[in-house]
Amino acid sequence: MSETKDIRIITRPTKEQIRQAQIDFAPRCTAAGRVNDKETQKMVQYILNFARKHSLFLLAYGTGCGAIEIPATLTSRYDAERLGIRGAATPRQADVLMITGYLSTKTLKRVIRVYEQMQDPKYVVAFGSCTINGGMYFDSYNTIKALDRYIPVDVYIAGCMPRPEAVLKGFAKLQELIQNGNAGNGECYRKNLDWYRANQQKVIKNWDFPDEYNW
Amino acid sequence: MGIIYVLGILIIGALAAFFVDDLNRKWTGPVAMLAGFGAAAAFAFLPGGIVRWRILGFSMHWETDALAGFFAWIVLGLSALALMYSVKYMEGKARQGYFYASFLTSVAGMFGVAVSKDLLSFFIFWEIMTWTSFLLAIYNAYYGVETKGIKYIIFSAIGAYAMLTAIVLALGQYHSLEFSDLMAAGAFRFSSGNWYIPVLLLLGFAVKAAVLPLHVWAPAVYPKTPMSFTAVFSGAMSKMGILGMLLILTGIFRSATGWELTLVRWVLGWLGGLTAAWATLQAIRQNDAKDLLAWSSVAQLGYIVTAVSTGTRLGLMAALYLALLHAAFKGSLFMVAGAVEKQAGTTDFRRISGLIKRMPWTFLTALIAIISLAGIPPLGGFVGKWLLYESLISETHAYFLVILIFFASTSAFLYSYRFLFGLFLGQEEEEAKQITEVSWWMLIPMLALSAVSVVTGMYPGLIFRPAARALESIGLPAGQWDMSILSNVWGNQTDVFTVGSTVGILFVLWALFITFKGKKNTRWLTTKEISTSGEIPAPEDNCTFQRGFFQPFERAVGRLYRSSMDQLWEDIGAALEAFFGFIRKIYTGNAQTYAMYVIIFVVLLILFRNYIF
Amino acid sequence: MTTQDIIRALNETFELKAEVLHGNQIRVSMHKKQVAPVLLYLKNQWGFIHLDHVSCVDWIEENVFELVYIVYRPQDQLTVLVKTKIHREHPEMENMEGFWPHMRTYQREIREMFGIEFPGFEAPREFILEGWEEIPPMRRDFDTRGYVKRTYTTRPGREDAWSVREYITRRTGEKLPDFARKYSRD
Amino acid sequence: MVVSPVHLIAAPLAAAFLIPLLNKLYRDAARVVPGVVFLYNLSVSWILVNRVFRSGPIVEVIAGWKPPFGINLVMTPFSAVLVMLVSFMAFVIWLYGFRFKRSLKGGVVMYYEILQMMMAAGSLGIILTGDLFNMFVFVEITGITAIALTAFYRDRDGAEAGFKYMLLGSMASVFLLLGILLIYTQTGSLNMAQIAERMPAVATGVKVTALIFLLISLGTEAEMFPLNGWAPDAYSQAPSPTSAAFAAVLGVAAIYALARVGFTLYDHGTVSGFLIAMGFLTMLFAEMAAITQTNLKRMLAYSSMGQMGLAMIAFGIGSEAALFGALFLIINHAIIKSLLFMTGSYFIYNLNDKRLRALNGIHKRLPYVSFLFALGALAIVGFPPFSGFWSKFYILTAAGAKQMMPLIIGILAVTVIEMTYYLRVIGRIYFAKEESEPASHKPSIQALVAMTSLAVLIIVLGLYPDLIAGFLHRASMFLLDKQTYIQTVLHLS
Amino acid sequence: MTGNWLIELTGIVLTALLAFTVGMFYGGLRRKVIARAQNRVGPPVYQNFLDLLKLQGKTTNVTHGLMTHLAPVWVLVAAITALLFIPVLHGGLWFPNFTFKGDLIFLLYLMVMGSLGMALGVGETGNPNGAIGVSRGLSLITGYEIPFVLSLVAIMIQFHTTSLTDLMHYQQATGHWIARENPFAFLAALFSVLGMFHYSPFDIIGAPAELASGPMSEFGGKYLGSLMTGGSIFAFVKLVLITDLFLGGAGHPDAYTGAAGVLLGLVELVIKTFLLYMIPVSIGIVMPRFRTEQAVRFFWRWPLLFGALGIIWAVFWK
Repeated sequence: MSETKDIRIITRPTKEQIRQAQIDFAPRCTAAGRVNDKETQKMVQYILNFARKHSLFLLAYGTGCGAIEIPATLTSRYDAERLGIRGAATPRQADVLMITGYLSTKTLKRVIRVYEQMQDPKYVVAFGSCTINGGMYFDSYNTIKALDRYIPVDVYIAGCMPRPEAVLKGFAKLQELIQNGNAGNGECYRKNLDWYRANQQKVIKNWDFPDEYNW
Repeated sequence: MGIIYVLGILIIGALAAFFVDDLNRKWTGPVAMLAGFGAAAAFAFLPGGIVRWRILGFSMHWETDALAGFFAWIVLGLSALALMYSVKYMEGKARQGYFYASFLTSVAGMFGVAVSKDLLSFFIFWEIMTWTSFLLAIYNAYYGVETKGIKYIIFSAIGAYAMLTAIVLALGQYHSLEFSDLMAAGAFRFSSGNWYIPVLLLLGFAVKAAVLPLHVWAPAVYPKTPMSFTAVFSGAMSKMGILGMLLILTGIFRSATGWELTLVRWVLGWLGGLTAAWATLQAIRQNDAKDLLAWSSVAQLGYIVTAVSTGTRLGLMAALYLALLHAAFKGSLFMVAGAVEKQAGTTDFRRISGLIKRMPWTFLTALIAIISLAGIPPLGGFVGKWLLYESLISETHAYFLVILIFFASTSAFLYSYRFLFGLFLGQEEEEAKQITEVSWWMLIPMLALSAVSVVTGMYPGLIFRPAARALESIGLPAGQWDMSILSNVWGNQTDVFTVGSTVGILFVLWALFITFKGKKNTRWLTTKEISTSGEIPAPEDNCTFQRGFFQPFERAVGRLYRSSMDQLWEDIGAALEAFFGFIRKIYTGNAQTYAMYVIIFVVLLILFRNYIF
Repeated sequence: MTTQDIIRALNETFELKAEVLHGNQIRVSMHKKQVAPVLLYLKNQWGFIHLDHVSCVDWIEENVFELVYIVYRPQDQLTVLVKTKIHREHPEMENMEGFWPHMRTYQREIREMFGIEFPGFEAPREFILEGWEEIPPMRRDFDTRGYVKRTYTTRPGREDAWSVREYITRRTGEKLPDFARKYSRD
Repeated sequence: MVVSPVHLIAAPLAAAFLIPLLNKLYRDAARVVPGVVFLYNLSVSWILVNRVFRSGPIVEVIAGWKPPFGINLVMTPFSAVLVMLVSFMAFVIWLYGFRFKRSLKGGVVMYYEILQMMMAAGSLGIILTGDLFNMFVFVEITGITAIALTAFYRDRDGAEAGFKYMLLGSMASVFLLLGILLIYTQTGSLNMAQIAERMPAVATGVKVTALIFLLISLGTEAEMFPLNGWAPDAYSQAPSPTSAAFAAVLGVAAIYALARVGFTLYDHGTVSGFLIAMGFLTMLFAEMAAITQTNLKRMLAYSSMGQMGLAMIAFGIGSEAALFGALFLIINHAIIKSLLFMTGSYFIYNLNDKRLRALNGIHKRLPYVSFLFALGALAIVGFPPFSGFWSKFYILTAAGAKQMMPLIIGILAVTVIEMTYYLRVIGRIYFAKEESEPASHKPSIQALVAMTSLAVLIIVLGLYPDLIAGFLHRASMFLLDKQTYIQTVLHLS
Repeated sequence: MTGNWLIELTGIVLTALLAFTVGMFYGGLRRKVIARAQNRVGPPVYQNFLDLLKLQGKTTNVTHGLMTHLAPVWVLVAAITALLFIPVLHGGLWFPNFTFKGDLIFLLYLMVMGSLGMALGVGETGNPNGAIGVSRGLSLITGYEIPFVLSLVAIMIQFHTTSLTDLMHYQQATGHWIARENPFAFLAALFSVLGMFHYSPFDIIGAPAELASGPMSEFGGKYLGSLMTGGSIFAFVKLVLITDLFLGGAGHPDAYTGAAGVLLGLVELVIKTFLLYMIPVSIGIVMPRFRTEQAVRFFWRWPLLFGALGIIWAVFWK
């Protein structure tokens, strides 16, 4: 109870501090797999990235309230399919993992599993405040507070909940990242697996993942 | 004299196996196997010749013409391989001497049926093969003795005695039992006044060939018999019924037209088609590999019966071709079931799955055999299907029958897949991890039989030519046959060699492509690591979809599944038993009653003496 | 069959103090030993065939858990709240999974979230939480905030969020009572 | 020493009377003497059979009275075959019964052997005699001994069975006597040849009445439906060798007598329909009763009745082929059914339980006996290549020659029933779960020899029926040839 | 067969490429059409190429065993082999490939090969959704194959041939489409086409919401890409088959030859197949999904009746 008294003095960090803290928060890899030194392969990479950015198979993991925004995004009114975004049924086929809202620790386990089962290059779009900093569940004993501690996130879409327009904006950002070769952190996840595993194990109490990382 | 040698080798082998078993159990199987291969070798290398002898005033005539040779090869070849398979399959089982003695005697019976050229020796060998197979059918059946085995023998007896009735009637009428004499006298024609002779004979053959209302014994008995014999049981013995039909119907076929031919085509053809369809529907709902194969055998025999009933060039060729090929692939499939049973202890789909990694060679055999069974092009089974359809469409104009057959054969995909999936695919059981591949003694026969399907897929002419000779030998239309080009009466052709090579080349190319593209980054997972909903299956969980596999299909078929031919026969059997029990009460065990019977009998006799004497 | 009849019947049969809460809601409190007979009585004699809910409240100040069994009669939309209080030390309640099938769910939840034991109740212990090692999280003496701090990494920039309650009390000028302060999350 | 048919009857009779004396001299005489006598009979019949087939029928005159006046014995090829069979079977059954007899006390053995020998003598007498009244006497001898043997165990069931047998047997005797009386009043003769000669002159009414009486009485002995109520009890209660003897000795004699009456005294055409119908009914009801039995010996007894029915059908068809089949069937039946009774008795002896259920899995304890039983069962149902097939096939052929399709189908349908219950028993023996305790009684050497020789016969006759086909053809032709019989007997010189 | 293996090989490659391109574009068009019907803009027409490129460009792939590994190969081989035995244009205009070496019954069986091979691969993954999808798919085959066979048998007996080229020759020579000569058979075949394309209301196999795309659920990356390729070629195969059988095929060697003829023929082919393709597509837009047994029973009712009528028509056709 002693520390509670200290917290009453409220100090707002500066934006610069926040940005610095966020950069230190999770490991960020340069998108190593996609920048090739060979000049001849750059064209190939460009074409592939073009295809990738226009063909995003979306695995919407409807964890929280945000799941309701996905149908709106995909159907006639906002028509995400014109950007090449369409639903995928299983992680094996999907390119984008979309986490829509808060994640309880029990669900986190499944999400990690799903993420690991997706094929490279794979992207994660986190959706809503809850995935960024816990949102309204900031002090819940059973939801995680920051998704990128557990799996690498490419794009955060802020809001509670973000409207479909915001979602589309997020996807546009993702496409931009893909074209530049800055998205898709599967490689990074694999490289920093120990760090991620440590974080995951801290939260997930009954840890029964296979020892080896399965693709 | 080859016939005598073959029979002699088989009988001596049977006796030897019976007695060797008492001396040293280890040698029983090899001795029997030697006898099996010895018989095949004797048949291959010694001239078959003609054997005639007289017994009790009846002449017996055995001859190895081309037809007999064709069927004898089915019998001897399959049996030799099955015996080789038995050596390890039966290892550690009780009563091996009994098993092998019955097996070899049964083979002798089948061989005898194949070479018999008169009805009496045909019948004698037929009966020998029947009761020996009965002894084998009840080998495993600790609980089924009173029901399943008896069902078999009752149906066999009905068939055999129908034959016997026909034989004695024919003997009384024509004073000869030689096929050639009877054929010449027109004994097998429906128009001959003795129309019941061919009908009764066909009834007898129909039982063995498991044609529709008389098929119930086959699904009951095949799964209960040791698998190494079931291979022969289904592969070779049922073909004897086909041989009989062929022999009987020859006279009608030769006459080319006429109402008799139409009758045969309609009745027998539709019976065959209905058998195929019904048995296929039944096979789809089975949950045990052995039951499934048993029903599948019935269905395949239905095709062959339909093919025989056409009596045309393509149809008869289809019958003989399918007879041989069915022996090959169904033989290997039953062997596969036996191998799985031996290694895993059960063939129940609901209790095992995912054996492909444990028994890859067995799976390969099963795959080839199943593809052949389903009639998918590059393998041999397709050729048989092609011949059958072309015959029905272009030669006999049985348009709706062909649809029925096609329905059966399309539905056959369902159980074909179920067999492979149920045993070999799906997630691996944790306790199945220690299952190993069977020994080469069992694999070699299985693979050899599968090889038949592969080779005939490219070169069906290898079977066409002996089959055509066989048909010519009894004066049926055979025609010219190319090595790999099939052609129907309208001149349309299918070149199976081109098909096979195209498929083969493309397959290899694409397989190489898909293997070497991104080979480094391709990871091979276990079947436990499936993607659904992110849950990690516990090691003891098995997610394989095995129960009610074709439930939607069953619902679509609906009411048809509720009726059961088996139940009908069982009801009849129960009613008869009750009736016998009632009749038995005549013998009351009471002396007064018996005395009363005597008095009443006397009185009746005296009263009606003028009518009686 | 009216509300009064039920109240009278309950009062007479079990010597309870039943009362009308709202128009069609009856509240009745009793000793925990009486809960099972009363529920059965309501279910069988009065047609309360549906169990609406079982809820639990942690009255940490009184050192009791209050269990509320809400049963419902569909004919006239009548609800009875059967309340009982059990001691917080070694809390135990009678296992009533046989009364309604879905009683299992509520009991599992209450057992997991409050640690109330139901002797003879053999459902799996893990329900919503996985691998939980602390005291049951819905108890008010569970230090949620401490737990969150220990377990989760929070993104920087939301430190102020921790003192929301403090802000509220300050703004409204309320004073937190002592007992509340004692178990407050701050 | 010159042998004659008389020896065949006289030797066992004499021995039967002498046994009590001999037993005083040598304690085990009762065990040994019958064997010697039967062996003697066997050799005599062998010589006689050869003589008959070489040089025609033998007519033996007793005490110098020539036919038709005296008692005479006639040995035609037909009776010769049966004499041979009965002698052989009697010997084999004695051999088999050796062990059985050892379990009895000395005095009892003596009675048993006396009865057994008298039954054999009576049966041989029925087959050999040419005199109708003489036949009655022999029938009585056989009947009385058989009744005594049925009740041999002197327990309640045995007594009941014996009583039933006695009741029906005595009624049969009465009718036989009545028939003989009627015939005698009309023809004035008891010699069968002479009766046959004079029969056409007799008024039809009387003739038919006499025939009915004869058929009733002989039908009772030959287990014709519905006169065969005695048979199941008698077969199942008699000592085991006796059961075999009932099938192999008594049945043979009875069916012979029936055939003799039908074919010689009367015209075959008169009785043809009756025999076929009654034979079929016998067979049908017997097999239907057999399939519901739970007792092994009763099942075998009903099966015997079925076989007798089939033989009657064959005699009813009456063509040469049918008679051949009938003879073959009688031989087969004697051999196979004896084998079945012998092996079955061993099961019962070991299990102390006559029920079929007790047989479950017995092959582990009595492998050889089980094997023989299975062999016998397969043979009697008529599976090739065993001998049973040929007799059935020949009878069916005969029916087929006359285009009797319903009959053929009927016979075969009944055979399906027969097959069912026999194969069920085989299934029980070999494949059912074992329930009972280990065996205590292995078969004795003598029994093994007896059973094995029968089994060998089954297989040999099955594989090479031509071994006896010649004899049977001659015998069946002679039975049909009534005139030759009359001439041979009456104009002996 | 022209005898020159180089030309033959070129023909095979070109035919496959044609089928691939057209099939992929049809897939894109379908998506576009569905989008327009739903008042959406929809993806570009070339969207399927992008999807395929992306799938082939995946840097990691997983498989569950040899059968799974080879499952796309089965599909592709079946599709291309079937393609090689079907005449694309009327005689002489396009490479004949193996069109004279296989007849309709052979084609009928060949077309099942891919599905069965795929089913085996799906089975090995151990994914229950896949197995359920296979079960449904096989059940559906028993449904739509029957009317299809009925219609094939009808035209076989009507024209006394089982060869596709013969049928095309007939239509070319007389100028009468078989769809006119035997309308019932055409109708039955059309119903089967609905089933063959697995679009609504017969999309029970891969039903995404029920089965997580069913048989496909374990395939990703290059495997899914190959399956997509095979599926596209196969769609073209089915369309060309029906066009050749009933709609007179494409190309007029009597009127035009050379490059212009080929071009015109291809245009005609594309128009015909596209119109044909729009039938299942447009029905799929408006229809909800059948249950499996409903789907199978649907085919066992009206289409079966039409097929039977087709046969009767053929028997009495003069």
